[in-house]
Amino acid sequence: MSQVIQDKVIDEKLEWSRINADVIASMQSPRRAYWVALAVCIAMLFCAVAAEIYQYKYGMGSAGLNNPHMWDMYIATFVFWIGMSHAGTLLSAILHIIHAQWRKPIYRFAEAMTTFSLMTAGIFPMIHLGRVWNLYWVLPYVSDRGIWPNFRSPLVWDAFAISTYLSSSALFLFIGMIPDMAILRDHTTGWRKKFYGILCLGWRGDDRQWRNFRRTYMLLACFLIPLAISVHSIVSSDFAMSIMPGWHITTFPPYFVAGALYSGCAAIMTLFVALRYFFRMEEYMTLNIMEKTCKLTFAIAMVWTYLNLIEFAATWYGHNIYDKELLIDKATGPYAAVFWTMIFCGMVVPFTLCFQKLRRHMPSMLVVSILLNLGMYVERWMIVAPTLAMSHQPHQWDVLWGTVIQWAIVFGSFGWFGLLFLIFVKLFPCVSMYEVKELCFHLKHEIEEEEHEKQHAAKAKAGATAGGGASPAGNPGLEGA
Amino acid sequence: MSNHRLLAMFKDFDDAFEVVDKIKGKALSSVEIDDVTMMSPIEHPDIDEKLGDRPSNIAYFTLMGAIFGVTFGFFFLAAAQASFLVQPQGGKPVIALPTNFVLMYEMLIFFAVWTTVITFLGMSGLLSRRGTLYSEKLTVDEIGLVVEVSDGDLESVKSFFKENRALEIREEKV
Amino acid sequence: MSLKNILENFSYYRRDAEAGGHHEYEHRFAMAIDLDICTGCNACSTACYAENNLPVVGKERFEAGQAMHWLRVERYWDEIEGDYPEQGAKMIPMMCQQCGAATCEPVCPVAATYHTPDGLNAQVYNRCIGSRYCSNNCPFRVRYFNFWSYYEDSWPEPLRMQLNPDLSVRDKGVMEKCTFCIQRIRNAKDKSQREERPLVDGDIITACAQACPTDAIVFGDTMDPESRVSKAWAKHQIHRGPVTAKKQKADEEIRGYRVFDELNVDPSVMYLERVRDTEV
Amino acid sequence: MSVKVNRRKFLKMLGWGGAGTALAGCDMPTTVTLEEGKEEVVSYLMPEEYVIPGIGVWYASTCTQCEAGCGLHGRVREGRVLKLEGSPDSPINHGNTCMMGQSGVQSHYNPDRITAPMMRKGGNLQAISWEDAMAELSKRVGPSSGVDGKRVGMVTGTISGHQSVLVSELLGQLGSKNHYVHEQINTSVWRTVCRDMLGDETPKLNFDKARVVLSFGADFMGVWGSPVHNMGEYAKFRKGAERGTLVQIEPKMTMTGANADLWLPANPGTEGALALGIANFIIDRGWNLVDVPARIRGTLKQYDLVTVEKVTGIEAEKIKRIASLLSERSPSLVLAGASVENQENGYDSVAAIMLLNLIMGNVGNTIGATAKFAEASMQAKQGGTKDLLLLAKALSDKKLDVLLTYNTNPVFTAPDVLQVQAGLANVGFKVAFSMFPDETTLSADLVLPIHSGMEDWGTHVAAYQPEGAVMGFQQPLMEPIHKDTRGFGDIMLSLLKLRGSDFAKFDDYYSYIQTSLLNMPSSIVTSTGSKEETWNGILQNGIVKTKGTTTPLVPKLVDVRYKPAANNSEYPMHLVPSARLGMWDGRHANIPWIQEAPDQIAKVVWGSWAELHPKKAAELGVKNGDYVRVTSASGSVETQVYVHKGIHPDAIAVPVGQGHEEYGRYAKGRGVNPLKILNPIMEKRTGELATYATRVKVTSVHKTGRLVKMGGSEVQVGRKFVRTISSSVFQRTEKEV
Amino acid sequence: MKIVTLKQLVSMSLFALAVVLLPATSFAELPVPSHITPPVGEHVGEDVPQPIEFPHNRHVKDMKINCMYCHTYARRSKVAGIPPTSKCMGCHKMIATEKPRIQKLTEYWEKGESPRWKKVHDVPDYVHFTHEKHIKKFVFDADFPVEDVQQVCGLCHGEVREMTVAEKKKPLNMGFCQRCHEANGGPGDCWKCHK
Repeated sequence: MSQVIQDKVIDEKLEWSRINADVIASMQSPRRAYWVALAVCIAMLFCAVAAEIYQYKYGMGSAGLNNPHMWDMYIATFVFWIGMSHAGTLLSAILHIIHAQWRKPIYRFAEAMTTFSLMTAGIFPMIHLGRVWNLYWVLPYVSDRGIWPNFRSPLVWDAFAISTYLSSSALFLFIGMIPDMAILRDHTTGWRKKFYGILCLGWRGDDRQWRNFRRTYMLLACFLIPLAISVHSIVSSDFAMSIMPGWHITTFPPYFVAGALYSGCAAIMTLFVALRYFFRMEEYMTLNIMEKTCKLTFAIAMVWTYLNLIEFAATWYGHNIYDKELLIDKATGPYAAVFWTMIFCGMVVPFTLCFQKLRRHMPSMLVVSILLNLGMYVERWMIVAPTLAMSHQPHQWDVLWGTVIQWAIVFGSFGWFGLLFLIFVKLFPCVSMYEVKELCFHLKHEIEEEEHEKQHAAKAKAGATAGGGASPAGNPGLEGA
Repeated sequence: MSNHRLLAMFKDFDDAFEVVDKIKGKALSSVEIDDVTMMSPIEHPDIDEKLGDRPSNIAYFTLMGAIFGVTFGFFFLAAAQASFLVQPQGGKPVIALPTNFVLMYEMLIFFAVWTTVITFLGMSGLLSRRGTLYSEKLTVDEIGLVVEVSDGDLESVKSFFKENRALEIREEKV
Repeated sequence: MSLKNILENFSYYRRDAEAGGHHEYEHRFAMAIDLDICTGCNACSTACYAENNLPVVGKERFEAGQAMHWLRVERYWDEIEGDYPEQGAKMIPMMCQQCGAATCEPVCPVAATYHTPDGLNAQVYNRCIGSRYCSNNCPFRVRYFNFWSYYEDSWPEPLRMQLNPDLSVRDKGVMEKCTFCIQRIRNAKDKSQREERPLVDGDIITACAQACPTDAIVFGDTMDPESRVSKAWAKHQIHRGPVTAKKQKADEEIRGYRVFDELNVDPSVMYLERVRDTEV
Repeated sequence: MSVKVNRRKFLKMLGWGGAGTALAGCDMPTTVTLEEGKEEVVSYLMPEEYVIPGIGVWYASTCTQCEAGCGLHGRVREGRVLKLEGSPDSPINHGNTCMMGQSGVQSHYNPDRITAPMMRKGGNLQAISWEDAMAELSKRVGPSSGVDGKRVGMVTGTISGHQSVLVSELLGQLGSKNHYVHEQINTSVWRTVCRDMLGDETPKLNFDKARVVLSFGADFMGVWGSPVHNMGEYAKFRKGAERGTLVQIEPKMTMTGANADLWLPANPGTEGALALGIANFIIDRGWNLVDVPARIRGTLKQYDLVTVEKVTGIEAEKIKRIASLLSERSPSLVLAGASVENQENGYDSVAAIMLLNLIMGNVGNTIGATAKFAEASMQAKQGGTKDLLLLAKALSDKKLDVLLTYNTNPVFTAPDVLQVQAGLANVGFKVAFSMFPDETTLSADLVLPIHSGMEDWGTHVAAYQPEGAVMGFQQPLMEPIHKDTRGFGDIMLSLLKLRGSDFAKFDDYYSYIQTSLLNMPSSIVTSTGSKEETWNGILQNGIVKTKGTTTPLVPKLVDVRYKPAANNSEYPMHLVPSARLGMWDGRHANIPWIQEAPDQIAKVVWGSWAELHPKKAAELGVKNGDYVRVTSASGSVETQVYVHKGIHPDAIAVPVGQGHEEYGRYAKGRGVNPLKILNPIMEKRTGELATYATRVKVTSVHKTGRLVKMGGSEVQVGRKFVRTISSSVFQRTEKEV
Repeated sequence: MKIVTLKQLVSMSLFALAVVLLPATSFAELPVPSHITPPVGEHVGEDVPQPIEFPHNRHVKDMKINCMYCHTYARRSKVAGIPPTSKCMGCHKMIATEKPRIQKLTEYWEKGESPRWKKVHDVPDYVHFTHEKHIKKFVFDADFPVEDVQQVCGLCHGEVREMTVAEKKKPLNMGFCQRCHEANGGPGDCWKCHK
């Protein structure tokens, strides 16, 4: 079999009308597991809401925070969700720019994941604020009191970066969905028809629209990539701009970006398996796509591993005593178990992705991807907590494991994300229909072309054989010797 | 003057492109290639080649948005900092350039993205009224070709359509 | 107009700490704490509780690490091989060091902490939104956060009547820290203005310095060359500003030092090394 | 304005809103709604010229938190006392305060103060009116009560000044000689030795003249004598032309020990042997500045280095070094404190220690005479634990019908074996004059709530008078917070008036002390100016300087019959019921600031703990936070362990002050009281309770918890927060410039 | 260095707005002292019933008593202070003793109690405001005639001479203070006013 056929990510012979029908059907009647997942998410969210109400009423002390641990899991979780949001951009923008066709069936949910994990992430700084009712003070607005936010603070950068990223990625997601909205408008009934009729903004699919669409989509993709990188660099600045050991590290921005892409890819793998099952998407989310995702994840995992080791090495060779002792404490101190979990899940587990059999085995991939995510979560925690626990001032050393309130909120954030995501995939096609059509169209042509060439080559070969033993490219003399 | 609009539906792109080629080749008096609009469920890569050079100017607006964002960013921040008297912090200057660069960068992207999107909505005729010449099959797998013609060329265009296996032809008066 | 302002005063707005800062300091309050005569008796800390409306948090919250002692007397043991700490314990009163180039200031998202013309590290309680970044970025860990509404149960009637009306009682969600007794500074300034005379050394004394049974804490203005604290700083060869080659001590054996001077934060508290007679 | 006008009138509190009282500074939501007409403003009725709302006024007074008698300045604003500072005029504290003095306001504003008289009815204390209370009192101790004066007793803490006069008068009137003065934290043995060997109970200790201070367990900066004064002197001792060297020998590191240049734990109870060993070595080398009679020489001979090393556990090399230090850097000052005094052999050990002062010629040099207040009846009556034993005996022997208690809490401090609580049942009528519902107060039949030190008038003559004989003057800093409390002096006066006396002419205690102070004979004060001026001067200074009487010291060597404590195999460990500045004997346990203030050494808050040496902890298999049971022959307590090296391996220190069964919300039911398990061992020569002589065994109870203490790391991990240089460098860089 | 900024633009526009929105008042207003740029802002106060309905108008307008005669602490302390009852009684032992309000006051005096006045003008607890400094700057240091002090007081307290019991006429919020501080060169340091 040829390379194209062997690698083909989708059956090119899919009827276009079937693509429409399948995707629409999936939105209307998912498997029961979907509803179970939805219920679980709501329950999780409920825990978090209850915990947050308590915390709001009584103060941050209920989260168990204390003098050295002014930040803890909330910020770690914030970084985790921000990180996860990078996968959508990666799959959709970067792979779009480099024309990787296989992204097409799965980029939609990855982008949705971006938006929703950003929405989850954005909540955490609020939950974590002591006086959240004054949150708007972070925004630059003209006030007769003559006061402004402090633009020097990385937290204000965060506010700028997150709002830019959230609006841009939401727009990117929306723009990319317009042609699909038109499909849904044309092929659904009832409220859905009206709903999509509004959202498709009057898309007809004429050449002018397609042309501008392509241009816009490309421009947005181009902006989204540096934006995504800047967002996570800025999040890393929350730490890197400080003076604390274990935070004030030059490699933090790229390290964070790599970590973000890593956790994002891992999350895509998880959701890939889940959606494929929930919505019976086996034909669209094919194993070949999974394989490619796995390979990409592996590559990024290695980048992250490298940067992580570089960070350790830099700390070690930098010989700043505070940093160095902290590193030793991380590996041997009270957080050692967590630290080694991070090393195992982040650096060792990805090697399972080298095995094709495992890559094509969905349950294994579910487990692996969850392990990778766990590794990435504890990585964030390992950034935030040990520095606070063992910073410059030994008198204030303390180890914190958080209270029920804190855990409930962190746990519930997964429910919140899941809820948003599950509602999204129920309302909007999680597979981009028009792009799958494009994919089939191009694939068909490539295969035709290839077959054409093959026939051509076969003919030429036949001709050459018929024409005698003379080989124009060969060097019989040498070969004979 | 063109006073008719015709919509023809085709099974695949090749049929539609043949019609376009014919319209280009025959040089009908009232039909220019610019009068032809092609509607499709996906974007065919050769569409530009076939329909001729139809520019899209979104990028210029994006550039404008970006430039505005970065300049506004700097002056907005600097003005706020210079008028906010409680800025002596950590021994840093009042107008702190490194931080402003970071925020300018964000504002560049913010404004660029929004201008791009707004321009896109305007330029591609979204949010405007749809003509009646539309078929729901366009979002399945059929290709539509809309041609604006005058009375004289109406029949010849129709015949092109039929010759090229048009599945359906609709017509409306302008 | 703003534009004009920016352009005309650009260089002024660009002055940083190394260039002398954009501040025209009126005072630079500082301390000198002699660890040789500091006995670690805790009078300063209690005086601070009394002066600054510090809440008593109770056992459970103390255990959770949520105590609010702006001034804490840290006690360290020697890392020794022998059976006994023959040179006693090491005590150090640790409060906000009012750093000249404070790391807590630039990270506050709402500018609730900033540097005053008195050289103090101000915390504006009612501006604080509780992001707690400042505390995270403080190498001395001397910023305390109101994790709970402490005022609700710290001062049952009639204890409440003891509260000092010269400063706020803080509610939950607000960061707070040692202010070098800003209310005393303010009162002393008001008094000197009322009496139409300049502020002199000794007009202001912080609660801790006033209580100290051994007078180990000396408080004053380093801009006043005649003040006791200026003289102590000069005698012990500690200079304001980040440590540069020029500003290094000429004699390393002179006792003055600032904690974490190597971090270049320019603390306003000079400690004098503890002395032990090693010959006995 | 006439002197006679009761000044309290002007101290009326302003309303809360009076002048910008800050409460709950940052309430949510942030949009502060300042509703009009919600807060009240109350104006003064008739203010003094100098009282301005919004500006604090300082009044002078005297601290009543312990017996040292420090001068205070109280900041009063809008009629409320806000802050206490030391009075710079006071020769005792020179403007400084300790944490107890600082917490005076919390004692005064304490939420658990008794607000009304209470009477035991049907087994329970019930609130009654003052009229009823006074009627009851009159019924029981009045002339018509038929009470036998000899069967009336009074227990107080250290008492002085006019209060003391009134108490003596009252007891005299009744014909009682049973005045028990009980102080758990005392220097009784030291005082006795000083009396015997120097001729003065409270000689002046000139720390500033000493080049070396050798302290055997005297926590002079913490709970020994006059701590604030001593700390001031200590600073001078360190800052003098030559930095003084402090050597501390004690079983458990106290705050003073923490500041020592050399800290050593001798085997508990053998400090006397160590002192004798040092003396022997000095005399052997001929370093002594004063000759020693042959008989004493003979005793000393037994204490050669080898023996002493064996007995005390202190290396011979170290003993030599201490001895040579005393001789090289004379004059020195040698002190003895609780851990030495309160042993069975306390007197002899202290005498042995005092011997060092004598042979090194310190007497008259670093130890001088003090001025005594000329009027003996107003001098401080100092107490100890001897009176506690006497009281316990009187109680069990049913020798008392009426017992008055004031300013002391014997039910809390007495060991269980003395059965004070049970003995009180034998007393027909018990009256407690108290601010707080502590153990003793709640055992009483009649509880009379008294004013706090910030509400009452008073005079205090400190026991230790370092600079001339002064009387501390205490004036109210504000109106009484509770309307149903009365001054102790006022109650005493009305009791005295029951039988009619010279005191009938005084309306109240205020007029009594005012008249008394203004009419002091010229032998006591030199009065200048009018009475009004004098009185204003007293009000302003908070101090009355008097002509004291000074008698020179007469050093006298006494025979030392020192005998080390015997070993005890069943109870191998020594219990150290340590006290600290702040908690004192437990009287401040209900002050939240004191509870929250960490112990100076262990840094533990809000509870009890037991200090153990790492060696011992390893033997027992316990670590920080684990619970151990400390058992003596008289009982046991269970508490958490704090392990550190600042303690003798054979000693376990359990701090005194916690373990209240009553008292207020902050103290009650918190921690354990080591005093309860003390064995009834007496110091042989003085009859004091030997509180440090109890032997215990320690067992792990295999339970663990988190020790609530301040501080994460116990060491600096090389971070150089506290840097140390050697004295010689210091001498070179700072003293010789 | 003259800084005209966004902030001032805003305050100017607010001022303009206030001018437009202000109802045209016909009665003679207090003149604004020429050396002060007045603070801008209006507030509609509530009626606060007081224990004694003290007629400010009678004392200020009719009797021409200086503000600082009664509020004597204003120039010496941060609070202006409610006059002590002894001050009231100084006059009212003789004057107008038959009036019910005065009788009520006398009743208080004889009982030895102070009336419990309701606070009308207040700043939040975290604000340090001092009357003393404002009076020093705008009256004594500016050589402003002390007898006209009500013009200065009126900038923040409104036309008290027209009121019986005091009514809040100015917002007394941070914007109000801030604009005046900028216009009159008051301190811009947070800790000058926040505690």
